[in-house]
Amino acid sequence: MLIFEHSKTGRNGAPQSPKQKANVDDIPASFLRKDRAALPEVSEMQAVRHYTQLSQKNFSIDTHFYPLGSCTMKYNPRACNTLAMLPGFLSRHPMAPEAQSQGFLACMYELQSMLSDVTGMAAFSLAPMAGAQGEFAGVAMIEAYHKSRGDDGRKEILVPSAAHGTNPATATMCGFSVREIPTLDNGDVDLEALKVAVGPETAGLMLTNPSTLGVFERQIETIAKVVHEAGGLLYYDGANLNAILGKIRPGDMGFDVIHSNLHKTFSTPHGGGGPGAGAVGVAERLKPFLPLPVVTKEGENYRWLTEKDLPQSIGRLSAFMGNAGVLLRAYIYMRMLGREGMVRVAEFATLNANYMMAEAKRRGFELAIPDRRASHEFIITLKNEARDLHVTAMDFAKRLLDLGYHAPTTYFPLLVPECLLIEPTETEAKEALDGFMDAMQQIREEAEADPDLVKGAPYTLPVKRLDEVRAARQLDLAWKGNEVE
Amino acid sequence: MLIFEHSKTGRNGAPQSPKQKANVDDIPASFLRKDRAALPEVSEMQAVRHYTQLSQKNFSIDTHFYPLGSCTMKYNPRACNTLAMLPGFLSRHPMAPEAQSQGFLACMYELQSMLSDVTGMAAFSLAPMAGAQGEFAGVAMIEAYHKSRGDDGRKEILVPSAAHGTNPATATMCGFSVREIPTLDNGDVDLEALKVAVGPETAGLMLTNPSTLGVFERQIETIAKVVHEAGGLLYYDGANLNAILGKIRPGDMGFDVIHSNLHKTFSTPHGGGGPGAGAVGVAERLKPFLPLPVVTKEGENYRWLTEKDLPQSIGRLSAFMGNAGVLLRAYIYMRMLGREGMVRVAEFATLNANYMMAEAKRRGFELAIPDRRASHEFIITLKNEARDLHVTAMDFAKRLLDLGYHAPTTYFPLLVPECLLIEPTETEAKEALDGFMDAMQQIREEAEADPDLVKGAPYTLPVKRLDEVRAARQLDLAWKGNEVE
Amino acid sequence: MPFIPHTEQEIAEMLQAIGADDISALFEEIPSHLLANELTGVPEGMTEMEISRLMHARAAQHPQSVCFLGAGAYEHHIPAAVWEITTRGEYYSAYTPYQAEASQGTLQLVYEFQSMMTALTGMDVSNASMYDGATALAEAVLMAVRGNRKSKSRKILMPTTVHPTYRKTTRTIVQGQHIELCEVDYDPATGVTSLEAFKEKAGDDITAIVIQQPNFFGNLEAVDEITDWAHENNILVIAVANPLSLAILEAPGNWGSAGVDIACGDGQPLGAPMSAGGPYYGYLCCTQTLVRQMPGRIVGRTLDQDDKEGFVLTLQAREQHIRRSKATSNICTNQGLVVTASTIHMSILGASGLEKAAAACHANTMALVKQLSQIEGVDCAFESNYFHEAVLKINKPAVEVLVALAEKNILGGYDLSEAYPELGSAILVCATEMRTDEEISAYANALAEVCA
Amino acid sequence: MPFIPHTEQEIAEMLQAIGADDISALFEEIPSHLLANELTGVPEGMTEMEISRLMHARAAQHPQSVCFLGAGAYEHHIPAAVWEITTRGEYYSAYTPYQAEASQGTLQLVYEFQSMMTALTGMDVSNASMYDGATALAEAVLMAVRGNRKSKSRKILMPTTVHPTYRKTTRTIVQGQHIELCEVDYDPATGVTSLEAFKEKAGDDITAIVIQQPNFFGNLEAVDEITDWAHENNILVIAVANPLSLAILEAPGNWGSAGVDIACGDGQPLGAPMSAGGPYYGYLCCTQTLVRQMPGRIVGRTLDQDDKEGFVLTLQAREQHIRRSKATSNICTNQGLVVTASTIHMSILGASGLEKAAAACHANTMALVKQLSQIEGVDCAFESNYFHEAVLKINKPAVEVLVALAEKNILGGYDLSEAYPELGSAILVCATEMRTDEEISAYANALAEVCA
Ligand SMILES: Cc1ncc(COP(=O)(O)O)c(C=O)c1O
Ligand SMILES: Cc1ncc(COP(=O)(O)O)c(C=O)c1O
Repeated sequence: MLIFEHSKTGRNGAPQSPKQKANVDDIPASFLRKDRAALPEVSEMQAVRHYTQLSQKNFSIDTHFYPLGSCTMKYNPRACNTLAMLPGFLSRHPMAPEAQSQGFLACMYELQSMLSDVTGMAAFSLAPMAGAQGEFAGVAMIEAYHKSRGDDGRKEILVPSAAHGTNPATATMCGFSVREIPTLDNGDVDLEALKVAVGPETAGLMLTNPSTLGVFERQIETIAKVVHEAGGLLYYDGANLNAILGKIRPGDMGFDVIHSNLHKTFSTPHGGGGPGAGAVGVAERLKPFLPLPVVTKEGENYRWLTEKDLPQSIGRLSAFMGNAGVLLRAYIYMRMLGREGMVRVAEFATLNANYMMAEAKRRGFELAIPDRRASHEFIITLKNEARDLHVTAMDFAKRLLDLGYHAPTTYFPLLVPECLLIEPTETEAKEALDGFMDAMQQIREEAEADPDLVKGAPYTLPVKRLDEVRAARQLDLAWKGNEVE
Repeated sequence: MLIFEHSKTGRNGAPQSPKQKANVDDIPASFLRKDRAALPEVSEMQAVRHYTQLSQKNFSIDTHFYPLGSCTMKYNPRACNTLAMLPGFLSRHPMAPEAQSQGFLACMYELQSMLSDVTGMAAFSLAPMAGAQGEFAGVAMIEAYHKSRGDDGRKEILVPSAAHGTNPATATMCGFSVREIPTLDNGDVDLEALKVAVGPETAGLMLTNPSTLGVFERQIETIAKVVHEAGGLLYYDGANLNAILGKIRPGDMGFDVIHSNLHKTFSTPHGGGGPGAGAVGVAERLKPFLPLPVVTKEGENYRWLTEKDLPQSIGRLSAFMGNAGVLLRAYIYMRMLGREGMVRVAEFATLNANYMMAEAKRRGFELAIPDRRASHEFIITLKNEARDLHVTAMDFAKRLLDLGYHAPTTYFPLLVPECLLIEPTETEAKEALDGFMDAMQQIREEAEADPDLVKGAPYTLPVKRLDEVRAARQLDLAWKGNEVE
Repeated sequence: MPFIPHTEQEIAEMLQAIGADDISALFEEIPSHLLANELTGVPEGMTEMEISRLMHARAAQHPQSVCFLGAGAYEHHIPAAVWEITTRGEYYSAYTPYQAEASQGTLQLVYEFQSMMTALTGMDVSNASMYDGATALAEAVLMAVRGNRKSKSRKILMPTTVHPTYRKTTRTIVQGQHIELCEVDYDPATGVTSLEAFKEKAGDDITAIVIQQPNFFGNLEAVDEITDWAHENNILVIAVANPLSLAILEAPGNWGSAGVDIACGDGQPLGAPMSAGGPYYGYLCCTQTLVRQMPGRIVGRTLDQDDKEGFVLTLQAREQHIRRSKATSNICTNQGLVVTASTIHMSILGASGLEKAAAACHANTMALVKQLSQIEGVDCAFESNYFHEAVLKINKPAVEVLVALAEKNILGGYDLSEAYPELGSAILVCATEMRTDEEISAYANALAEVCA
Repeated sequence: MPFIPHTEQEIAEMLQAIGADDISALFEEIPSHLLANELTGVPEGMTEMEISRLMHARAAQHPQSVCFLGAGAYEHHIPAAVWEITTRGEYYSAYTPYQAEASQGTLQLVYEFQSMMTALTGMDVSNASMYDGATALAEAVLMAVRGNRKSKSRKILMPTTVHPTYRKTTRTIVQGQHIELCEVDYDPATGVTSLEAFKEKAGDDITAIVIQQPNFFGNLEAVDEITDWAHENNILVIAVANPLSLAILEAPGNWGSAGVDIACGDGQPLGAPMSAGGPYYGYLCCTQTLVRQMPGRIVGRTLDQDDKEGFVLTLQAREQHIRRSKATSNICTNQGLVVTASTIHMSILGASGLEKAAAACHANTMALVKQLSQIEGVDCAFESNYFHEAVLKINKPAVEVLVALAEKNILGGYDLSEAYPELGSAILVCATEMRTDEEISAYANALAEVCA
């Protein structure tokens, strides 16, 4: 039942607005709304009940193991939320004077420093509001860099075929054309193809390492050399630092620019779709181009850097300063982990992934890349099951839901047929990993005995399998009984 | 699965305690614990996940219509919780100096005044921590009053047969013997029987009005006269003021002492069993006996009254001052309602109850007291259904759960066979009331067509009907796998 | 209308179904001369924005002092997760779990709570909570009187080292039932109650004795020998214990050779903020023998129709709603939500976390006592082992000293002069794990100034 | 270990299953000379108690000023219920709803959000959110360029009365795609953009125009005539609107005779606290015609195998994870949780509640403007109709005035001198429904002092 269907004309959450409507007669009628907007008219309790009940229809980290590859669904410590929502932070106007914002600015400054340290970059801007915007900022800086040197012919961004969709989309948005570089079966970039591709058109290469295939790119130094020698820059898609935190630093690998999804590695919640934060870090030569604002420290005081300080900046990415509340959560999390905790994240995220991979193998599942170490994630391909039993990766995914596990990422990376990309994260206990593998095994047995059982899943959720084709063909994007009676 | 079953030796919520264990070697070993207590050893996430999942197994006001008679399950405004939990209140030590507690004391003082006003009593103490403790305080004051006058022979408390169990239990706890007064079929007290019962032994009469049968006691003035003339005092069990708020005041009816369950009428949450607050109010002559502490105002300052101020007080009822946080919630709620809101509570609670009663009648259910106005609640008796279809009130109750409604109070008051005591409260919308009555009708139809269906309910909850007899016979009150491996 | 969802049209429809002309007709059974006038003591209603402003202002009237005050309520760290989960609507806005099948969340949680409390106290059973530590002690006394069939005296020995308001509350609650509470003095040198003192007061029939460990002064009583002596004399033993101390100190279930009969105390240190005095909760545990004397709710594990495990309220025949005037107590509503918080708190900290927290409290208090007692005019009151709280004698009137400290935003401790005039000017101090070295030094500096 | 549940024994078992000697063996594919040294820029870890102390201290560094500052972020009342429900784990800690059947909570909520935004804006469709108002405008410009098939110029008219950082952000984001953003000046007397000014800049092929209503100064633009003129010239119209204002002001879908093509703005006034600048969210609505140009997530209603209603992400072929370099945008993560809050906020207030809140803001700002403009040296900058925000000229440098007010804990407004030097010393002020008469008078008194 939609909230609109609880609506009755004249109902409202009375204590939540001024008792009387103030006079707005000074505004000419031509500017005024003619009909009241058809928002729901419900009591506060009805809203509370409706949205409490709705929430229970979600899987989430707080309720389920959620091994969604590339998404780093780890525990979101509750303290991060509580402390980021202290009234002193919530009630701060974004343009409050710096003198009255030192507490907040201190957190932001230290966050920049910690990010620089864990990534090995020279400087960070916290402006980008998600990974994709971080990529945008990074690629825009690459463009600005080349332009600033009068190096105008670089029109192409190289992207490995395994890359996340945001990489090519970002390159296009920045006005580049995109050239894909193939990936080898062992997960490494096809170096020969790369060598052929680079040239005077090359603005840069966007790379994820460990790649979206869940393996560490071993030739990274050679790749860096090839790109740099061609005059291009190296972009690190740091959506997932979980497997390298404190182990190896993108700056040391030769990357010029990196974004980091704080809502993954640094455990700010995903919120059912966001908000995130895609802080962007750069090597020395790209510092002048950082997006604004950036926090600096002068003596004991913190202040924003503006256009005056960074005239070559690619500019602003938001009305104010990005997702401050998300940044605070990341800051708190990083301070709780501390330097020793950082390394542990990488170690145990990697341990969990490799353990699950070993278990998958032992239980007879086919691995996409069988002979390598997993990083924070690994891939099972169900192409045999699809071929022999006509049960697809998506069927496995849906059946997992019935068994109380959120499904891994399905059909990504696109290179691997019938794949499940599995990322357990360091915060899950061995029991959860074993339980998941038991469930996978059970599903395969079900698929052998009764494939329709698996193909019909899920059965135990609020709805059965939904018709996505219908959704796209018979578009129903807003409630049209919009006339509240 | 119990939290203990997620436990593994060595696991913990590390950031939640000091990093190192401090030295306690100064304490001789004989005082020290030999074995670590077998508490669960889980990660913070495991605890969060476990208790989040568990919570979803509850019905509650925030998720369901909960017409539990005598319990006043109304909406608990979220602001009451948020504001009562402001750090300035939470971090206040109960024995912080008065000079540093004026904000809190001001709230308590005003709460006392508002309660005095809505009940028509001369003064209030907020000390009692629930209704039953309020009753205790009231009856103890009655005893102290008689004693103070040298009137020592009053050993008996009168209680109508319809009374809530806490009334007789309280009288016993205070050292009185209990005599029951019968109730007439129309819900009124049997006045003739009362007249026979009163005498020099009578310490007082405990009365709920509207009674637990959901009707207003029309002879209240005569009753008061009878009891007072016999030298007894009149106690008002004000667990539920919802139907009389701003309409009629116990003080005006002649009551000498009253407790009010702030966790019912004043909407502090029930919390799955508490905490509550059972503030106790008195007429002038009982003021010297009020339990401590009480807040008073002197000039612009608030302070606690102590034994020195009230040497005849019945004393303390708790280590500090009662359930401060609950009292704050009630205070906030009352201020939001305001004087005009008080009356509305009574009006709409009564409207909802009478509407449901009319609907019940229309749909052919038998009412316990068919020809009276309902107050905030009313009673259906299913004795015909029990006799003809062998489907009991409890069967109806369990089946209601399947249909998404919390069951009304069953088998109370004890006078009415196969009864459901239904209290909708003012915060429920007509749709909820209609939906509930539809469900009742559906169940009766099911009972006619297939009684076993109803007798086997519930089917859709985390467990089927539980064996209470087994629970009492094979006592299992604590997890005995207590040895964490 | 605040919190009322009715539209005009619905009101009309409902009145019509009832057959009433207007809402006031629903109140026609009330004699009209009794109908109330407009309320005068209740102000006009406020919007949430307005009340929010008011409550923020009220809360801001309380200075954020550094707390060295314990005496039964302690400032401990509580993980943020605890109250975020506790205040979920499904816990917060549910009733007592009468309909078991629709309340498995609360019921299982309480069963887990009972299990944790028995683990911590070393007792066989726990109930689902009493109002607070003081009322738990009162009920423990009543239980003991019902439970000790060998004793006729209804006489209880109560050391004065038991928390003063616990003693007062117990007196208030048991006074109607002809129970004699007989106070036992402590040794002025050690601040603990000697076995001799108990023996002196004993006479020939004592129903039960109470021992608080650590006692109100923070001192450690000789619980083993006292327990054994009591049992040898058919006296039941009631322990009062800060449950956090039980992460380090011996569990009452192991005192002496047989353990105590009843253990109780206040659960506040296990996840309840100080919040001006409550809500906290009382825990109450006992031996299997006494289970039917227990007051209050008890949750049991049982099976459903499909033999699946589930949880119900059990032994309800003890309770007021069934047994009425013969019930073990009048308690009905208890402190469920705080128990919820406490259960989550204990789960997250675990025994090792509680142990670390308790040890830190003790170490901080030791550090505090060491620094303060070096001040000229400040001395330890007692020669004994203590845990996490201690008594200091001061050369100036305690009340003045505490006021002077309060002006420096230090809550310096509990003034003992009213409850224990024999101590002269003395205060009870406590430094929990929340106190830093800087705060402890700041207190020492402030006190040195005040005492100079 | 913080947030890591592994016991020693489990680690050993897991390594054995993997066939690795120790954890470091898992990193053996990393060239050893690349392995990082110990981090130096990250301090040691803190317990929750320690970080809590730190964050409380940091938050306390911000004085609680009275806020008359708006300029795109506003202090409004938010019901307590909104964030208590929003931060429930099931919303807070879920991912983007890729597995629809396990995400019906979030999906239905977003569908309801889309419905509410279309109701408020009068548009056909809404997406599930952009990062903020500024980026929503940038994406609207990109949409318009893709969507206006009749125009080849990629030229956009952008009045300078559009929020300055919205304009900057748009420039940053669209600059790579050869789009010309052409600024249109406002009338210095009225502070609004005349139709003439648009016409002057128009030339013969314009792809789209932007209009902000109320504009950055709070003034009301002649949206009807501008919209109609644009449509007559095959120009798409992009509206930027404060969504709270739409409770009172005409919906963009009804501007002129056909309504605008795209409406966007920042959702902050609908339930997001100011929180130092974010997270807020951008809303983005358009006509049915443009739906396939929409960036970002869109939720649609559909049926399951049993023909039961349910919700899914739809039209995914527009998005980066499917269409990659040909996607409508690179956006992936959006501002879901703030949308959750906003949906609950709108449900609780309803249209009438939003209307009252908006009217109160306007009335308060009028009262403020009236009082301030009576001060010697303070004058209204423009002769025009405004809504809820207004510009004042001051006889002293704005920056000094604002600093002086800040010292009295008053955030006096937004200094316009940098973005609009032509205005001289001028500030933009706003008094929301949160401001009381006393606060407004206190501001007037303070300003009178400062300007004296
Ligand atoms: C590898 C990779 N790159 C980029 C992104 C984009 O990040 P965001 O969703 O925060 O825009 C993601 C997240 O989905 C990702 O997994
Ligand atoms: C009529 C009546 N009296 C007394 C009580 C006892 O109140 P409490 O549960 O707060 O002790 C109740 C509550 O159940 C009640 O309904």
